[in-house]
Amino acid sequence: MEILQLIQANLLTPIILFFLFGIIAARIKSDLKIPEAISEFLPIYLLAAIGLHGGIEMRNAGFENMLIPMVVAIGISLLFTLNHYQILRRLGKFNLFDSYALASTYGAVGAVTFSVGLSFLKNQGVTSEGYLAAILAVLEPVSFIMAIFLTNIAVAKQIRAKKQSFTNDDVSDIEMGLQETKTKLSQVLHESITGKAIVILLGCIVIGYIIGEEGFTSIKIVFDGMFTGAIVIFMIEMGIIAGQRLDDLKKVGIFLISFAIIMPTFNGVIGVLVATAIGLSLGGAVMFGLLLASASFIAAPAILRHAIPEAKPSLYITSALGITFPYNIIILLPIMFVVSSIAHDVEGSIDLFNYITQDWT
Amino acid sequence: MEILQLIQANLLTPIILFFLFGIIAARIKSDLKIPEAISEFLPIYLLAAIGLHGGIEMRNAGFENMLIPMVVAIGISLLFTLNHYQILRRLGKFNLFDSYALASTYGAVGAVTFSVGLSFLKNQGVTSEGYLAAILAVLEPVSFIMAIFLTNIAVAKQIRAKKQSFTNDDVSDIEMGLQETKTKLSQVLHESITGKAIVILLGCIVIGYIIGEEGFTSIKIVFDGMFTGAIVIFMIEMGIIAGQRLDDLKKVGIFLISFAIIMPTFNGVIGVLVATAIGLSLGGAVMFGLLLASASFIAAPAILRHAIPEAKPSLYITSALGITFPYNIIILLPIMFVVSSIAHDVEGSIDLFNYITQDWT
Amino acid sequence: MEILQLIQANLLTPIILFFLFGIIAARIKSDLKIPEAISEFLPIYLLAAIGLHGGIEMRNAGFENMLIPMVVAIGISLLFTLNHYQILRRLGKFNLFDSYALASTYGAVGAVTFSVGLSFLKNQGVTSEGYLAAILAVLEPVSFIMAIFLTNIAVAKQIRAKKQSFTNDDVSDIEMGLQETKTKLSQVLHESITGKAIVILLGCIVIGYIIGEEGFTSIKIVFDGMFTGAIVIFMIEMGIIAGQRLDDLKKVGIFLISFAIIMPTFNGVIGVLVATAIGLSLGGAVMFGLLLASASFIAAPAILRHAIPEAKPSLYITSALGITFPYNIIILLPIMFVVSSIAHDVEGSIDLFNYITQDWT
Amino acid sequence: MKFYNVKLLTVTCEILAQKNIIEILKKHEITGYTTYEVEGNGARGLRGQGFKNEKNVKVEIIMREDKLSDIVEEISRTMFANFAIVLYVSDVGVVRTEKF
Amino acid sequence: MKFYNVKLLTVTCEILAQKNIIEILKKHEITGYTTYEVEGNGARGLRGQGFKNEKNVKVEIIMREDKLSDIVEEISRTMFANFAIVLYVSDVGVVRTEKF
Amino acid sequence: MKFYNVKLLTVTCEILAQKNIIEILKKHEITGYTTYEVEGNGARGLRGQGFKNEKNVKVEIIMREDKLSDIVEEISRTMFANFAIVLYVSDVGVVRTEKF
Ligand SMILES: Nc1ncnc2c1ncn2[C@@H]1O[C@H](COP(=O)(O)O)[C@@H](O)[C@H]1O
Ligand SMILES: Nc1ncnc2c1ncn2[C@@H]1O[C@H](COP(=O)(O)O)[C@@H](O)[C@H]1O
Ligand SMILES: Nc1ncnc2c1ncn2[C@@H]1O[C@H](COP(=O)(O)O)[C@@H](O)[C@H]1O
Ligand code: NA
Ligand code: NA
Ligand code: NA
Repeated sequence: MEILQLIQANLLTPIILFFLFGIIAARIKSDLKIPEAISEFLPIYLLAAIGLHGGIEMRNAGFENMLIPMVVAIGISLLFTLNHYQILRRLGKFNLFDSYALASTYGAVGAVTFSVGLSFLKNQGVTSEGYLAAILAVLEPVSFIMAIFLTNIAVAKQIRAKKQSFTNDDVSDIEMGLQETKTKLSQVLHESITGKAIVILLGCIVIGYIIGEEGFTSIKIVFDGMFTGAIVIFMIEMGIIAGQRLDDLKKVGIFLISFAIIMPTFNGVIGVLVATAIGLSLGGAVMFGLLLASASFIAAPAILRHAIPEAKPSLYITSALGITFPYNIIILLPIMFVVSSIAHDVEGSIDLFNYITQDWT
Repeated sequence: MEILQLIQANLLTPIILFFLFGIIAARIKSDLKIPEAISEFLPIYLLAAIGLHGGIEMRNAGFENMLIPMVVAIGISLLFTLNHYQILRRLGKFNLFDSYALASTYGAVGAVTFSVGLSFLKNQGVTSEGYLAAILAVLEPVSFIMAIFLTNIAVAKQIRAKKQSFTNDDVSDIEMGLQETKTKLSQVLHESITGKAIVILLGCIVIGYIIGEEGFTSIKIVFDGMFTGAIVIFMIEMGIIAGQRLDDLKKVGIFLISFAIIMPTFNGVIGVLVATAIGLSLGGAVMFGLLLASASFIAAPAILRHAIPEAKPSLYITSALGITFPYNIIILLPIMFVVSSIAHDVEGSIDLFNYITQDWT
Repeated sequence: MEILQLIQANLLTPIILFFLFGIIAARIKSDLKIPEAISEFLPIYLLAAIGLHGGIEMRNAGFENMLIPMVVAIGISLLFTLNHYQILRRLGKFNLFDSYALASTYGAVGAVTFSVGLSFLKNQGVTSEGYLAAILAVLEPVSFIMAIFLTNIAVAKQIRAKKQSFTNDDVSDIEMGLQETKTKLSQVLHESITGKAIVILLGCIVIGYIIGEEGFTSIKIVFDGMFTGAIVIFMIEMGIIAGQRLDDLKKVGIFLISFAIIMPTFNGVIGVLVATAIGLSLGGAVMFGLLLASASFIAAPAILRHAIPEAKPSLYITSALGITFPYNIIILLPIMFVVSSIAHDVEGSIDLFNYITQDWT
Repeated sequence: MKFYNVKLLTVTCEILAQKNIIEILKKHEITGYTTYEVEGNGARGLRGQGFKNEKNVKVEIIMREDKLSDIVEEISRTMFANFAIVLYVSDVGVVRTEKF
Repeated sequence: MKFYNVKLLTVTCEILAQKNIIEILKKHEITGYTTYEVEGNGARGLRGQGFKNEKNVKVEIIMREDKLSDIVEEISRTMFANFAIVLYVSDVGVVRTEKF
Repeated sequence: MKFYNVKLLTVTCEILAQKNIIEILKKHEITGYTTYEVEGNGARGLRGQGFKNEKNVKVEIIMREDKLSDIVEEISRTMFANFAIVLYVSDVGVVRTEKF
């Protein structure tokens, strides 16, 4: 079958092999480690490269068509976050905090996953719409903000309920609770919008747009030529961290493990189909699906530890990095690629059909 | 006007855009930061690249012509440092220590500014004399040494004056003061000559001279191909630090802010004209002007905190990095380029005239 | 003479010049330093590049011929380690611990030396067998393991001897001693096999073998193009550390200094001849000799401080890094290259002779 | 040399909780402190291997005794439940008591 | 706020000896500790310039007084001879004595 | 295990002032110390964001009581005016008193 062949071929690309290598290194308890400064710098570099690339593409191809995919992505992302919450809270029996934290982790997006996706497409000789980098930037905070908003509402409600059982005239307390919720929310909003990932991504999209292909020449070797090499180095560290967390899978439990595989598959395939429907290219639809399928494991803790400190990071980091990330880049990417190919073929034939019918009328 | 167009074009180059981006990131209080190890390594890399490039050029073009520009540069640099002192002390009413510290900060040179200048010229398709890297190395300590020498003399005088008002026979005390001055001076001399910037710069000039174009081939991709990309990454950090310091501008005061713009303009334009007069090329004159216009903000604190600890670093770092650096790379570079073009045109026409008259005689 | 010319030419290559520059920087007490994160990352990068390169070569050229050189290398390495011990203990009068530590330091191999060797050959336009990277990986722990084993045996013997002089029936004590030796040995075995150097090297050989030339394309610029540039940067730091240790040469003593020069020469030349005899190419024989000549200065302390804590690191690090490393890369490499050229010529002429005689018969 | 007795409060906690500590200090009008990144092991497991966000930080605050109790109380109340955190107090002598 | 008296043991030693310290702690059933890399000077010369392996590390352990003596004794016996190492003990007050 | 009382002097100052501290120690014939980079806030504002030169360093010195006063006095006299600096002294117990 085509999918299996594609997965196999994908397995043997440097990116995946280095990731697996990192996992093995961690499992045999090697002291191999990418120095902290390097592994802190690499995501900044990757986001800068993605942003510049996206900005340049947008300058070349225009971004008039960006609006609809952007709005659709935000809408779906919010819907999916709510959906995750319901599943986790009701079926998974997680508490309020863990449910919202996990829901938003899977509603948010992963920049590293996005980089791997771009490399995967390059390998397949397929391009994608440049404005997807902008969607990546916008989706980063969207689902966190909603999850945090809802968590705070829920907590405020609980507080109110508790208070009312004691006395009847503490409106001011409720107000205070809501007030605190607001402050917290505005803090989180600020934090997530000024978070380094979004800032570097948006900044580089703008810079890429301004400088264009020509201005890019002098820095192309660094931000384009070295891109895959840099990912590969980062993959070693990601593999190591994922490998160290494999022991935590027990704590995560079978429900969350299943969730961490089934949910992205569902989200991703829906994403590919929707993207195809609203007119994205074969590669663009794959990246769109990947945005919805991916979970955040670098930005998430930074935001969630402040916003929902009651949630256990061992749950959301372990499932996002230890299960969903490898699953997404090894198996789901090829699946989505095949789905997108089929969908575009079908669409192609419909278009062809339209064309023919148009021709006949 | 040509200058405005050039400034505008310059504003839209990656280097300047990344710097402005860094400033914005700092102003919106983003947590974006280039890891310390990277931002410590980048100046070493840039200086190595500058040095190798300069050394190779010197091997190609010879360095017989280096002596006069070198001596002229040292002379002007010393004159300018004295001039800065007078202006700061008399007009600016700064105390002795701050005046000398600021005077030498602006008398010294900035390696990062120099890198940006090289990239600017490359962009304009103009070359410059390779031996300017050697002048950069020599100018680094010159103005510090003079400022520190004069500060110590002044302090010794003060001590002597104070002593003499009490008693008449303490020659030994004065001697002691002068002695201490000498020790301090020799320490500072050693420190500034063995400072990493000068060591790597001089070392790489020598290495570049020895290996030449041919020996350079195997390391060209790292020390030439990646040069602008590396600057661009460093510019993010420079922008962030400059942005964080903008709040300190209040403390700096309007006098120093004006000084930080007018002085480099004056120094730089004089530099361009003098360089043209002593025969440097269009690009060489711009770089010569930039050397005189630039202020030191990385080496300065390391030297001045030991040599003149009484001076406030918030003054000299903030004005050099927060005002002069952006002004130099965004506005003054294009100005000096136009001035140098005009000066070389004029010279060219004179030469032409001579040529024609020669031809007729 | 050819050797002298080759040494002179080698002296003027970037790698050697940057190393000498680092030494000078350290001697004049400059504060120049490659940030720790970078100098920790560079050996990982170099080993990854060596591994990938070796793996790709093995895929191209097959590795059927690897077995004999591998076995021969292990055998010689063990013999040499024993030989070192005898010389150090009997002639050098070092104590048991220092003797074993030094013996294994010189029995083991140096990855940085290996990188420099590859660059040296590239410079000479000569290739070497890819599987030598695999031999590098295997030799890393071999001689440590033997030295540690022998040390522990010796210590156990001493303990036993001491005990028996008191009483006669403490078999259990001896057993305990041997038991402890076993535990320690298995720990050291694990540590040295999972040490980052071996793990990254073996991992990248496998990855290189899987991805081949084609899969390497996307990461070639990072792992091939930048290779020499990266070595050069690392050489600055190696030079600095070697330079700082020059003062310790007094403590090392004249015997060890001579040992650190004569032993590698002997080992290296034997290595070249043996390698030629078992059929390695001109370049391959040089690298084989270099493996045997090189001493370990990065991996050694990590292993020896745990395994033989009684041995003085100032001895084995100083002699390996401060004397043997510079000697190997500056002088011994050209010597071995000439020896290998002659040996291959002789062999060549023999072959030629055989050929001619065959032709005649 | 005369040394004045003050208290040194040392807090070891997750790096992402540093902000909370600094805010509590600010609320009690304390602006002087020293911080540095550390690794460690405790009830919440080994910290310091993976992402930087999962390291620890030490925050050291020299302060007069009168504020100590309130600050420790607030840290305990708001942070002990949700964060990896340990704190301890020691007696130290300083020269310029007016600085704290 | 009530503070309970416990001991803080601080060990400064070569980075490669950290494992030995942690193992000794484990043997005495202590799992809580904090570590960070430092540089220094002492009887075995300047440490922290060259290779990372030649830096020092500080290991800090908050513990009850009863285990202190045994642990310090074992560290002294097994490590003082061969490693660059310094240790000291101080009195600190903690809030949650059950953690140690 | 017998612990001997000595003093631990801790100096937190600008990284560029470390040299001055070490020189003062040397003048008083003290060669043992431990250093590490830190960040912080104080009278001279936030330190540790920008250039490495603008970070702080902590210098810790275990010493006998008799030298303490002189050293602290010299540091106070020569450095308090011009540098970002804070210092404090604490009591610690060591095993090998001959090392200090
Ligand atoms: N007994 C201890 N001694 C020193 N540091 C400790 C101790 N217990 C915990 N820590 C530090 O405090 C952090 C948080 O502790 P915990 O909340 O118990 O996980 C750990 O990661 C260690 O850095
Ligand atoms: N007097 C001291 N004060 C503080 N730290 C010290 C002192 N002596 C030694 N050290 C630290 O302990 C390490 C090992 O000391 P030593 O075994 O004496 O070389 C040194 O590298 C320093 O980091
Ligand atoms: N109250 C304090 N507690 C702990 N550290 C402090 C305190 N005040 C100042 N520091 C540290 O000492 C450095 C210099 O202080 P200052 O001279 O007040 O700016 C600061 O950057 C902090 O690292
Ligand atoms: Na998602
Ligand atoms: Na200047
Ligand atoms: Na060897």
